[in-house]
Amino acid sequence: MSFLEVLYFIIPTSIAYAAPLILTAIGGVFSERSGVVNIGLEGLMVMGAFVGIIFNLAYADVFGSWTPWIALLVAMFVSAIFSLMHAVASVSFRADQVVSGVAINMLGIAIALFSVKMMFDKGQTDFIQHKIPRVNIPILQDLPIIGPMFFKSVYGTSVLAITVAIIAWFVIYKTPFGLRLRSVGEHPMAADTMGINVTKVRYTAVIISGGLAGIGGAIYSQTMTGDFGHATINGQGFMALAAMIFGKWHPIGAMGAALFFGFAQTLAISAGSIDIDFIQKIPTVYFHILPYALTILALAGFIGKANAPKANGQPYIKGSR
Amino acid sequence: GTDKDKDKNTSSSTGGNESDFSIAMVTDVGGIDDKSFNQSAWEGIKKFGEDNGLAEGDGGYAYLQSKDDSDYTPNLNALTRRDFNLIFGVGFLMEDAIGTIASQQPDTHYAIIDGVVEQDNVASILFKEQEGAFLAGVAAALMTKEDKIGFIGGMEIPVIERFEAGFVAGVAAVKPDIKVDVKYTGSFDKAELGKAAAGRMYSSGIDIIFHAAGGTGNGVFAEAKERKEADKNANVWVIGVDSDQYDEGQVGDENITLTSMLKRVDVAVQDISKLAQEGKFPGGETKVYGLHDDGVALADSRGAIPQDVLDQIEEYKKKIADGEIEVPETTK
Amino acid sequence: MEYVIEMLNITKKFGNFRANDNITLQLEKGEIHALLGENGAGKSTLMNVLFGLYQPEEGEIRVNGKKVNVTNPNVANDLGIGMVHQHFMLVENLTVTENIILGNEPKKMGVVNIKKAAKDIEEISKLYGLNVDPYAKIEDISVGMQQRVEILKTLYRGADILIFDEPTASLTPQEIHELIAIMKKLITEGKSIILITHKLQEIMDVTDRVTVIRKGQGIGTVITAETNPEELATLMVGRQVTFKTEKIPPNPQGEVLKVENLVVTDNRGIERVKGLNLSVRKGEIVGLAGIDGNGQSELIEAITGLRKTKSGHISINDQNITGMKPRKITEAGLGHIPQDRHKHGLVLEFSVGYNAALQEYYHEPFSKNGVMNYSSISEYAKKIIAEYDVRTQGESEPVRALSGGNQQKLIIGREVSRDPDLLIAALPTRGLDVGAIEFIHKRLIEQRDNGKAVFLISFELDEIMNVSDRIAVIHDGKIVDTVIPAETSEQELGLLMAGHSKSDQASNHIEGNEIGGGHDV
Amino acid sequence: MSNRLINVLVPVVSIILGLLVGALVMLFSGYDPVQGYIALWNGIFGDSYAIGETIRQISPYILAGLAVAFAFRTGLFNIGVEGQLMVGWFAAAYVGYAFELPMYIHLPFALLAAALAGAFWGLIPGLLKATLRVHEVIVTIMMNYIALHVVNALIKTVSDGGFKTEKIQPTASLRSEFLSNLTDYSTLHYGIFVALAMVIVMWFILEKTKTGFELKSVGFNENASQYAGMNVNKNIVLAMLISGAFAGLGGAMEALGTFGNMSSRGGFTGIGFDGIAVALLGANSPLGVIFGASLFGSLKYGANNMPNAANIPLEIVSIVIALIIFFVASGYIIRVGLQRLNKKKEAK
Ligand SMILES: Nc1ncnc2c1ncn2[C@@H]1O[C@H](COP(=O)(O)OP(=O)(O)OP(=O)(O)O)[C@@H](O)[C@H]1O
Ligand SMILES: Nc1ncnc2c1ncn2[C@@H]1O[C@H](COP(=O)(O)OP(=O)(O)OP(=O)(O)O)[C@@H](O)[C@H]1O
Ligand SMILES: [Mg+2]
Ligand SMILES: [Mg+2]
Repeated sequence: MSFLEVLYFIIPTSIAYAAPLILTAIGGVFSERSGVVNIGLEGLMVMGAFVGIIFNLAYADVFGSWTPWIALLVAMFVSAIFSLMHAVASVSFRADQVVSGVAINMLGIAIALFSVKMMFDKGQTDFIQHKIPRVNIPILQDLPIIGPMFFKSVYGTSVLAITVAIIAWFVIYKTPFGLRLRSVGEHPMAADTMGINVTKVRYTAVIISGGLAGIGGAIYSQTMTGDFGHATINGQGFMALAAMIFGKWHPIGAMGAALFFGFAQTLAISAGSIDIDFIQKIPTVYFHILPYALTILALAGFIGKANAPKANGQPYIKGSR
Repeated sequence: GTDKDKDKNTSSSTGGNESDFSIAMVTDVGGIDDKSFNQSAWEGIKKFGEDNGLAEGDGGYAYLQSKDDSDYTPNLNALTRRDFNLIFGVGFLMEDAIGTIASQQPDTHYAIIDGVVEQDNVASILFKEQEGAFLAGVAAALMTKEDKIGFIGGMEIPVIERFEAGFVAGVAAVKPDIKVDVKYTGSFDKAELGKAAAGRMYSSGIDIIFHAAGGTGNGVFAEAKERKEADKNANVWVIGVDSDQYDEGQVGDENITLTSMLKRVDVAVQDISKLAQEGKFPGGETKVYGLHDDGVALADSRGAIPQDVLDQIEEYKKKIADGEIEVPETTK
Repeated sequence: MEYVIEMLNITKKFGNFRANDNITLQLEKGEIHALLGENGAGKSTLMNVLFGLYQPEEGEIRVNGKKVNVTNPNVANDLGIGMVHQHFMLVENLTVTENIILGNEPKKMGVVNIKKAAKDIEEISKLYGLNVDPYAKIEDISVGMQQRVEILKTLYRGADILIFDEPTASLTPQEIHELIAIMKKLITEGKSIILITHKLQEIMDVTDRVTVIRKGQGIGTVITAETNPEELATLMVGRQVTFKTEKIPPNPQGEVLKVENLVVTDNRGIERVKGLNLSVRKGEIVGLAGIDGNGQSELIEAITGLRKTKSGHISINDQNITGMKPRKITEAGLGHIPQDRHKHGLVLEFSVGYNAALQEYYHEPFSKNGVMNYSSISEYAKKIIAEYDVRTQGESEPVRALSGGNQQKLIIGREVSRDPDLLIAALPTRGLDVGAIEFIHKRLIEQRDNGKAVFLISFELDEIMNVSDRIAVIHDGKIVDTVIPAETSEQELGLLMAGHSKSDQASNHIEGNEIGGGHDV
Repeated sequence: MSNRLINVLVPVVSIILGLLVGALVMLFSGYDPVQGYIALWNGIFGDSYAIGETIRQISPYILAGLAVAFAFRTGLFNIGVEGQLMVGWFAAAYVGYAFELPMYIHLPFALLAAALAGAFWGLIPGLLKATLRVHEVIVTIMMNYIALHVVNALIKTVSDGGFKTEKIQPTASLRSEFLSNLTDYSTLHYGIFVALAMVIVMWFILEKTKTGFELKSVGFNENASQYAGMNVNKNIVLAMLISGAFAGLGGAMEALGTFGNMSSRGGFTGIGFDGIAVALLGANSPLGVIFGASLFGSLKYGANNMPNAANIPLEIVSIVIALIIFFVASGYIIRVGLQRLNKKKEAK
């Protein structure tokens, strides 16, 4: 492939890869900005991926080509409800937020697989007929260079992910809720003395993270696999967690980090097969680890350490200092 | 499923079997519905059970699923204690576990699929994946319009490399100047990587991809189907693996599955079970199933491959079966 | 006489410990009412009860004669009660405006209307003469500024009863000066104020009445005009307290600390110490007077090895310690009472004992070939607790549970017991009651009498004047002059601190006013 | 009610609650909870074999838990135990077969190799944190994937093209005829003693040594520790080293005990991730880790008997396990409840 062709392949693929991570990572941003650590993202994604497929299969003939989109909404809804468990445990029960997260992860996959067994009497669902399509954006797609890079055969969900990132930025930094969210995650007692209901804010944040992770999972299953099984979601939740930290708990940053992962992965996939002799000679393992090594290098290159929200992980207990 | 587990219980408790020969299997982490060799093995077991009027449960036929490699030994042990006459371990990862148990329990018969354990009460079952893959390669080479063909593998382990070797050889046999684009994704469960790899291959003009990558292969199908959806006469094909992956290929009323390379674990399982039942259990032997004994084969292409091509494939099949062509096991 | 606030027979328990034991406090409309008591006497607790952070076990609260039930800060806000907390309740990484409007933000179409908020805040701050930059981040502004933000928070919510919990503890004289002006202004605007402070002079200057509590119990309320600092001190401590700590004249020997042309930059790379020269001798206390932010922190951090020096030399006992690791410097004979006790002085989660050994744990008898000897540590801790009268359940109690006053005594005990040749004491009495202050001053002088060198950094001019034998005045990263307490006045110091050399003393009248607000620029 | 009593009561009550909810799940999905739990019980304690296997399963959990806990005590979140464990596994397996030495040298050597490998894998994030303040969570996550692929590649190389390493020499094995016979052919091995020894080691380091004092101090308050002349960066690196070493030994359990070699892995072992829960359930204390590991290990292993003996699908079993973990995690609310009761009593 020519260099441009490589770009025309790498860029859209990276974005497609990143979309689910972006949404999930931003979910994490909401949760942790409110002071609730959320390593349950993986489990929430699983739930979303599962619900997305199930709904898609069940209602394909009702909603036709709209099915995958409505499936995203349903997945969002269900995962949001599922995330309530994490909220109750870590906000109301003052459970250790990390353990609660681990439990969410175990529970998510277990419930999903069990339901699959019950419904299909086998280990994975059937294949959906209405996957999330790729579209060519009129006019823009004809632009030289950036046309094929960004506007030819793109997923609507990639656009959605980027839009959500921008909205999230707006909500967190421009609206009263965002202001309260940030204050609760930094100094809940101060927020409390200002008459803010810390518990309510944290619940909301966790539920939002559940919803976004749900969409993320549903996007993944409806673009990448087309069915749901035990291995559909494995590790994406943790990559999203990494993206969130990499992005310094900032929605746009998280998006950037996710895109970077996508880029690194795609690069590794393509690099291996460039028909240059010495590249062909490189053992494949180096290409397998390339994305992760790149990420570490990128981090090392970043000056200034990422500061987690001060109250992250600590349950708020009135009257204690 | 209240009723479902009722009949399970009844069947498991009361044997009521005509024959007093019972068989069971331990899956690897895949489970009996992994659309791959675990499933195929279980189908073989069920078939054998039904043919011999066995019921599922003790004294009939049964399986145990493993969550993790460390469950193999306990699971094999549990089935041994439930007095099954013949116990299959599915997957090369179970070699060691079978070895251990077999030496502890000399009176029970075991069989290992995809692996070799040299002990008198263990039968080892291997497959000549390369032979089936060779045919897949022939099919690809004859069907490609672009003279560009791809192979997407999971992890770089001997089994998968046999697929690659056979496939590449098959292609070369027909069109020596085609260089198969080979990509290992390093995992069996990363659909996004399979999809990206396939995307790259199709973009570079490749029109047929053979995958031996389990769940990662889902991504290959996803990519092909998307391209087909985007434009009906896109010329993209996938060759499935292990079981018939025709369903995966369905796009509206089109289908992008060219064919699938079947690995008939079920055949082998029934074969060994029969022998054991007749008291001819091949303990200590290693049985290798190939084209010759239908251990591997190509699935029905449902018309995707025209008759004349099928005929040529058939010729190669004969040559291999008769040993005229010796298919290599490794690319080196 | 009408009371805006009446707290009647309030009792607040923590576990079985009575932090407030049947205390009564009545606040008249338009008065400034002082609440006085030792560290840990129960002042903050009482105020937190009024503000709805704690629920009292007994007693009732009346606002304008009406019985109220202050279940949480919201209720307090609605009742027009605002509180400036002892430990600021500010979100560090938010802006001034964001902190102030938090909780009732002005909106425009669902979006926070920062512009409007900032305008309102500027108006209020004009009205009361609290000038702040509404767009500055909290973490970037001085403590004095932060305090104003706290005040603005209450005013923005239209509070007319204000509680100040130790507002002056962490302020420089100029800032205090302004705060007092502000409080007076508030009163003329019809507000009523409860003021907690350990500085009796302030009480005499601004308050109308004083309520004294001791060990959680109400001692009584006196009219300021009819009392005097000595009486107040006696009331709260329960014994006579001497203010002017008497001391024998110093006889300084050879130099211990020697700083030559020192240049130090802050984290942003800006020079804060600009070629500074300084020396502290055996048997003398040198006080460093200066306005906050003139390089004091950087100077100390450089001496203690916590910050790299850009150029220049530092030596202790003629041993060059420039660029050495903190521990090496400590071993060279340095003791350090850090400015921020919670951040730098203590590991709050550790027990009193562990903290007592925090500087010494690594050598015998506290540890031997890598193995700790905790019994000897608790022995040592017991000794310090006794000697320095640290009020605690015991050496195994977490330091977090000590009052700041006692936390401070612990640090001083730890550092002084090491008997260092040079003791650096940064704001050692911040937030402490007169009893504790007296105690600590005695200790510092003791050190000096034992022929040690003491370097005292403080914003309290009277402390500097009282305790030091020589006063070095720092301005803009340089020592502008060194004076003898007996031969100078707070006036003169003030001028020097503001950057005027002796020469232009003449025009001190105009300068006089300038000192007031001069320091924020 | 004494505090000690409460401390005991909390986990017990939590586990009971978890089991109850689990029972409901089984009921609603049409399975018999009584049967199920009997199967679970027998799966864990049923006979000597079960007990043997359960203990065998617990050993790596203890070490994984210690690894996570140790890092936490120094204020570091080591999600990389998974990767450190895998490199340890490989190192032990390699040394186990590649050398011919007398047992008293070979076995310790193999264990050491595992510890060192794990330590090295922990060192990298440690250094990055100390020198460049790179967040350890990301680096350790990435290191997990790198470990997975690197180990697989190494296995391929040392087994020239194969998929698993040779079996270790008996001189490097933790397996024991004695234990195996004692538990009627279970794979129980001496690893459990290694694990318990490490529990003591961790306790000793944290509670008795100067290093432990520094590590804890840095974990609580970096600034104050620095003021007190401690070398914060050194301690961060050290903490990750030790944490990694524990994880590496966890891998040795698999290499020298359970499996006797290492095969290419399609994915993670999961032990490392479970180690996070193990550590936190045990409040990051050495003894607590034993509790957490026992809970995890027994449930994980015993659960296998539920499909075997009661036809209950594994998926439900995992649901039940997850619920138990969940309730144990939420134990705080129970504690609060019990203590409230307490206070009331005292008040009267
Ligand atoms: N949250 C709490 N939990 C337990 N004990 C507390 C708590 N808050 C205060 N106390 C106890 O109540 C006593 C009074 O505390 P309070 O804050 O009222 O002291 P204070 O008068 O404000 O001291 P200072 O002058 O140092 O601020 C303290 O000695 C402390 O032991
Ligand atoms: N969680 C707690 N448990 C026990 N006592 C506490 C707790 N939080 C605060 N206290 C006590 O409450 C009292 C008031 O706390 P505070 O920090 O106001 O003391 P302080 O002397 O005013 O501190 P500072 O000198 O830093 O202002 C102190 O005695 C402190 O020990
Ligand atoms: Mg106070
Ligand atoms: Mg105080």
